[in-house]
Amino acid sequence: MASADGKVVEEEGVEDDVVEIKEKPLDIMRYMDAVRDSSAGAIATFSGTTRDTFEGQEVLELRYEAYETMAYRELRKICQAARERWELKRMAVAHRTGVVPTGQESVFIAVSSIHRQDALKACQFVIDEIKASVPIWKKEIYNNGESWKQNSEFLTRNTT
Amino acid sequence: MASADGKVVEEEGVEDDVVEIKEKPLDIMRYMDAVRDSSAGAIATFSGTTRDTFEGQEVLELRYEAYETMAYRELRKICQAARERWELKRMAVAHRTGVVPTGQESVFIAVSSIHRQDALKACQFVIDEIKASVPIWKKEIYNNGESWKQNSEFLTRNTT
Amino acid sequence: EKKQITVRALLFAHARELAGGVSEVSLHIDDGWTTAQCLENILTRFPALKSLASCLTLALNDNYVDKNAPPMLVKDGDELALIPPISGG
Amino acid sequence: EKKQITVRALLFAHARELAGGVSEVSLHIDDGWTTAQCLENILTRFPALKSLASCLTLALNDNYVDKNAPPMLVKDGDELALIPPISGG
Repeated sequence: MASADGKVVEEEGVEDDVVEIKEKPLDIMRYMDAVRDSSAGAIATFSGTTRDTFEGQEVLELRYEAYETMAYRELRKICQAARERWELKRMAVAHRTGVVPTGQESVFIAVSSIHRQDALKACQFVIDEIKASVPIWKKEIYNNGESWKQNSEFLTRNTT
Repeated sequence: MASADGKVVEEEGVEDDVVEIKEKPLDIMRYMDAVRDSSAGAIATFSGTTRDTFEGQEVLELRYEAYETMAYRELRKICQAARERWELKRMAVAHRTGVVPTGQESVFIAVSSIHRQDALKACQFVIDEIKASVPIWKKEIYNNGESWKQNSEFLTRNTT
Repeated sequence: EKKQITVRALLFAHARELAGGVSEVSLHIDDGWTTAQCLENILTRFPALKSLASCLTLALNDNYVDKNAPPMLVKDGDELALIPPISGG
Repeated sequence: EKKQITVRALLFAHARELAGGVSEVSLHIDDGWTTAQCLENILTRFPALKSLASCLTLALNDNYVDKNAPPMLVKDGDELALIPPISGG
């Protein structure tokens, strides 16, 4: 559903997982509070943040784009797969698109669980899977050119 | 050093690690921003949150106390040990004392690194080590009594 | 004579740029085509895309097409996406 | 005759409660005592602490005392802490 605050697409997946792809800065505390649960003992999070250099070259700007319908579908599949592997309370996964200034979150994952091992392992699993399967692309802009990046996790999975 | 906003003890450890033990709610975004670094690609965090039940019994209140000088020393040792094992950018570790309402953070860890595996593994290591070695105690208050808790991680390490 | 169907092809990221900024193409084709034949058709229309061809993965209606599975037929109204190597996260 | 020294003993959490709320004790003792002897002295003064004795770890000047290491002597001005099983995190 569209939210009131602009160009945001927000959908609720199975088990009330929060899954979002949006062009605005990711509101970390909103996701942390979304997974906060007084029956949970742990919240693990992962932020992917944009770096200002690549192999010594200054990165001026980063741009992300998503195949939104499929990306939502893949993100929800990943959340469901994590729930099948670990005992989790709540999950939130968000990916930003458009121009992302360096040092800011491009992706944010938050997972709560009763026991900490579940949240920690699920958080790692979710970012690994996002890198391997969610159709989102990053372009780095340098002084002297630009480059579409490639995740090794995707290439490994898609090499015959 | 004492900060201006009340009963807060704040110290800077080696390599500018933020290490805090305080009686106030933990300001998550302050710690996340403290480890944010435009040369880092990842921030992993762990929140230990207080649970409202223990073995089916409602927990009315939780109280934490710390042996502060030693707890600071142990926390800084843990950060240093993590830095020796993984390539980390910045670290922040905070533990709350006094009464902590259920569902809130009693401990918060944030770690940034260039590559995500380092931050994720270090975050897990730090919480495991805190449970095993930092002299902080939790008491749970129930309707019909109260109980000082014991971390299995500490008991395992200190059993001859 | 064969029934004609229409398939919507989506081009993202590097693929879209190589196709001169074209993000969507309508393929009016014979019924019975495979996803691989659709890709060949697109590559013919946008030769610049050929440099990326070996790295492209296809997705049909929001699902990856397994390169090792038997050829998959497209149906009228399908959405076929050209997925260059992803780089999200 | 032996030189007299003073050691500050700190009681935390469950230990403090069992000692009737006493969080700090000054031990005026002979030079040459070990950390274990200091603990024995405290247990004699606060018999209710004996129920916790087998679970107590000691810390001398902010460092854990290794139970498997040789006996450790205390010095004048040392700070000795009784550490019940911890439960932070």
